[in-house]
Amino acid sequence: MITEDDIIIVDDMRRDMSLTERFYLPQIAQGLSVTLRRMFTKRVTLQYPEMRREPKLEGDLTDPHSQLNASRYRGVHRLNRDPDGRVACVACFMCETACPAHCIHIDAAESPWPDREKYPAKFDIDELRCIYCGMCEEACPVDAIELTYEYDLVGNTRNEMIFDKGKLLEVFDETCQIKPRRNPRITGYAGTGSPDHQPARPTGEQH
Amino acid sequence: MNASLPYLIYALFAVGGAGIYLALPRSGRSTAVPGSILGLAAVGMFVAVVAKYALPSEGAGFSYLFSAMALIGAGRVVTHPKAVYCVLYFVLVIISVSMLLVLQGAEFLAIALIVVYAGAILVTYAFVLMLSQQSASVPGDVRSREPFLAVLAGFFTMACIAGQVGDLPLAAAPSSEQVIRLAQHGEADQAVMPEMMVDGNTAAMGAALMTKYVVTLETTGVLLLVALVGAMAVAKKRVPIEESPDPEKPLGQVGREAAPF
Amino acid sequence: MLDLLKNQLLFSGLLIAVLMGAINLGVAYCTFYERKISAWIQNREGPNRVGFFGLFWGFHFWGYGQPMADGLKFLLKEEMIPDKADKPLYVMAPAISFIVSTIGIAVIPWGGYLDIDADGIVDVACQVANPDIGLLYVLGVGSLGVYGVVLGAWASNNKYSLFGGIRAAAQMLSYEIPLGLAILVVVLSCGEVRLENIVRAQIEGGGTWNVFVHPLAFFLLFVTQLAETNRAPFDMAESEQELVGGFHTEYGALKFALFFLSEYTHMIINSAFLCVLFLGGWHFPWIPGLGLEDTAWWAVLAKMAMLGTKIAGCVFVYMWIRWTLPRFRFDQLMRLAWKGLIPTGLGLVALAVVMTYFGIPGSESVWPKLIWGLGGNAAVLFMVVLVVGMSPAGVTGRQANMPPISLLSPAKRVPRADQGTAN
Amino acid sequence: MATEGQLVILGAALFAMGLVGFLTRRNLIIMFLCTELMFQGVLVNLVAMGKIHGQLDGQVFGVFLLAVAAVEAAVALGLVVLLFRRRGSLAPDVWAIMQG
Repeated sequence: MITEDDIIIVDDMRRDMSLTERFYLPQIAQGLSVTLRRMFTKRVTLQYPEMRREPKLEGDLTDPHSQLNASRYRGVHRLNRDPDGRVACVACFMCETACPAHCIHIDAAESPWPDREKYPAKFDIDELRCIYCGMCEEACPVDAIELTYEYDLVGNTRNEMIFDKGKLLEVFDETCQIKPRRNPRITGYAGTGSPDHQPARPTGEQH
Repeated sequence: MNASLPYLIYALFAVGGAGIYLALPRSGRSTAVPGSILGLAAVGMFVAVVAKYALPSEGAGFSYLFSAMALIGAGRVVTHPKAVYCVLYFVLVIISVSMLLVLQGAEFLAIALIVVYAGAILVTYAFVLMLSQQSASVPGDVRSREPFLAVLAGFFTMACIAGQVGDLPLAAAPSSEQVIRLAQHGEADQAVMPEMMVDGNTAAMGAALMTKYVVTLETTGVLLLVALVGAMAVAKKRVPIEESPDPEKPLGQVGREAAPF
Repeated sequence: MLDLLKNQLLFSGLLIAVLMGAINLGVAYCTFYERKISAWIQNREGPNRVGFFGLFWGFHFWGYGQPMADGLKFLLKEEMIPDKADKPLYVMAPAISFIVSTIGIAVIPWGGYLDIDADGIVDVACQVANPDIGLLYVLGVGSLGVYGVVLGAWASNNKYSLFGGIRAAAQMLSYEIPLGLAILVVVLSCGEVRLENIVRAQIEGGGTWNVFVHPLAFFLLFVTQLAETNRAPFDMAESEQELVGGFHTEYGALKFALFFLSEYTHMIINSAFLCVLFLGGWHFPWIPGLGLEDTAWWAVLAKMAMLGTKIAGCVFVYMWIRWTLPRFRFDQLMRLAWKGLIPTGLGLVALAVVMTYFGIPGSESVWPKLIWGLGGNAAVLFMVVLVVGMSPAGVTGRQANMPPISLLSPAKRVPRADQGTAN
Repeated sequence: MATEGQLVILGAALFAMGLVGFLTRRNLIIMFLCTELMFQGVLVNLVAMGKIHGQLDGQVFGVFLLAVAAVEAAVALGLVVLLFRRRGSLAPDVWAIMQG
């Protein structure tokens, strides 16, 4: 039901124009002066490859001129490490299942570490196929896969754009200072979450 | 001058007429190619004949070139099956004739010809043609009416007029005082100083139009005004204008007939 | 060598070669500055990346290589001809457009007379040709400009292109009349049709350029030239929003580039005419070396530079206007021409006739010209204001056919029960 | 430079071709175009005759001829538009009924 208050009264377009308005020239001069003034104001362009906006996670995130708001940005993936430097992933296939673009490929193997059963022997993400929806991040039970703020993702070949486990871990190494791992404690099964938990020393391969 | 020259010219008219006849659009198998060849041959031979008998003079080559262009253009105006091309070939005729006028020292008329004909009249023709005839050619365009009789009549007229040329110098050297305006800057001494820039054809035309022919000029102006009013009255779209538009009707459809244009 | 150059024909040939190069280069950088100015007006940077062939690595030359890159791109693209297009005309149209827009340079006086060997005797005129018809040549060339657009539009066999072409034809025909009237004012007040002599008349009259005596005619000529070049706000022929590019919708690669170049060439040539007719050509007061009597080669170069500066200023205004004003509606465009510009132009011609009758243009002093000219222009403007003020406020076209919005206006607000249907 | 006789023959040729076109073509616009072609012939003749007599009058009449041609074009095209709107065709045959 439409009430009286919902009606917006539109000004009648056929109101009489004043004499100066009918000449249009004063209005044109006004417009020209506006554009002329604009020509001498500060440019908003950022010369991208040379100048970059640094990602920023706190403070005033709404100011468009200051820095890139990285708090909710979804860029390149990274594969997190647990506090012992091992890969945090437990190869549960949740992300691969959740991925709508089918860009994640995991080969699971038996974990060399005692606190979990499996670990990813191979973890590939096709960054060209990915749609950066963040579903993998949501699906991961141990917060091992996360999307970073990195937005300038380029490469010369298609193969170069398929990120394997090593590369994804490198992304973590580069970005963990600015965007720390969301919940570093929930890796594996044994003893996770307890502050006095002593992780087993890694054996075998480091990743 | 050769005594057989008039007969030679009449013979060339006949060849040209045959060319036009063959080149006219017709319903059956097109004979445009032999027609065009005949017509071109006629024009070429005519120019050759005139050039042979004429004494060598300045600018003669240009004059033959533009005459030939005008004739070829006119032939294509008459014979081309696509109407838009007819208009374009007419532009070619206009430009050629205008160049001929420049060679005759009638610069004002030459440029007026281009402004009025090529710039206004033919654009209007093209405008109406494009509006009314979307496809390149319509059935009526590709079948000419009574081509033989028409060509006979046309070229008989042409021969009659040419026969009246009589004692006019068909082929002679130009009078020496005729200054070729196109080549005005060809001679260094003519462009040297401002005092060399005498009032030319334009000033003379202006003086003649504004003194001797001022009444005619005014009459022409009135004629143009009448034509303006007449064209408006003839072609005005008769749209019933509703005084108070009905708000129930949808936007943009009020009081509009489906216009053919 | 110097003796050879004293031949006007050879000098004209040289001048043509130089001018064609200069104008083509100018056109290339016009396209660049068009983008730059649009960017500046919109608080952006504009193209600033392309340097010269990778020379001076790491330094971009502020993007000055951009026109070359654009040209190369146009050159290397695939030439396509639509299947149902009228092929000869389709190919010819851009060429016609370009040729017609270029040949106007022939009559522009670029720098007065030149005394090559400095013996005090003038050798050649710094002008390709100084024909008897002068200004009329400008009119003739301008009137041919419509063919490229109309033919390209028709030959493309595309409805939108055809609309663009038809609009262009009607628009150019209409705006040729005020153009002629504005030029007539100059002819009457200078008593000359040769462009060189028009410049001379402006200088000899105490440096009163025609723009000071006839400012309204200057304005009129500028507006009509905007329309003749199909520049915004008169770019009905290529209105991108409705006609997806108008007459050059179906064009690509070099043929499109020719259309594009011809538009900018037209702009430059038209600006040159504007400067010659109203802004004193190569003349500028208070700067030594720009007078009539200076004929040394350095003075001629200075005169050319001055004319070039004026042209650049005019072209800047063209671009500035394009990125400021929205496009006219077609009926507004026609109304402006037939009800606004042409009556004003007629009034100005009448003013010029009266001034000529009283011998004002030939007077030695500056003041009668200025007083008569400015007073007369004020009178014409006043009359225009009066007429516009008395005529009913025009509501035209679509607005006139719209139902009044009284459904929602307070006076006729429908009863509450019916409001469901009202919306 | 062409002599007067050459110009007169050129004018005659243009006039004749215009006549042929006017008689044969079946498109109203082309027919009017052919009358313009005949105007061109007359124009060339006028200038040639003016030159023969050493006067400007031929050229002055040429200017008036241009004005008349413009008038003819305006009214004729107005009529063509009107006729086309009635019948939807540019062919003169569809108006044969007006022969009476």
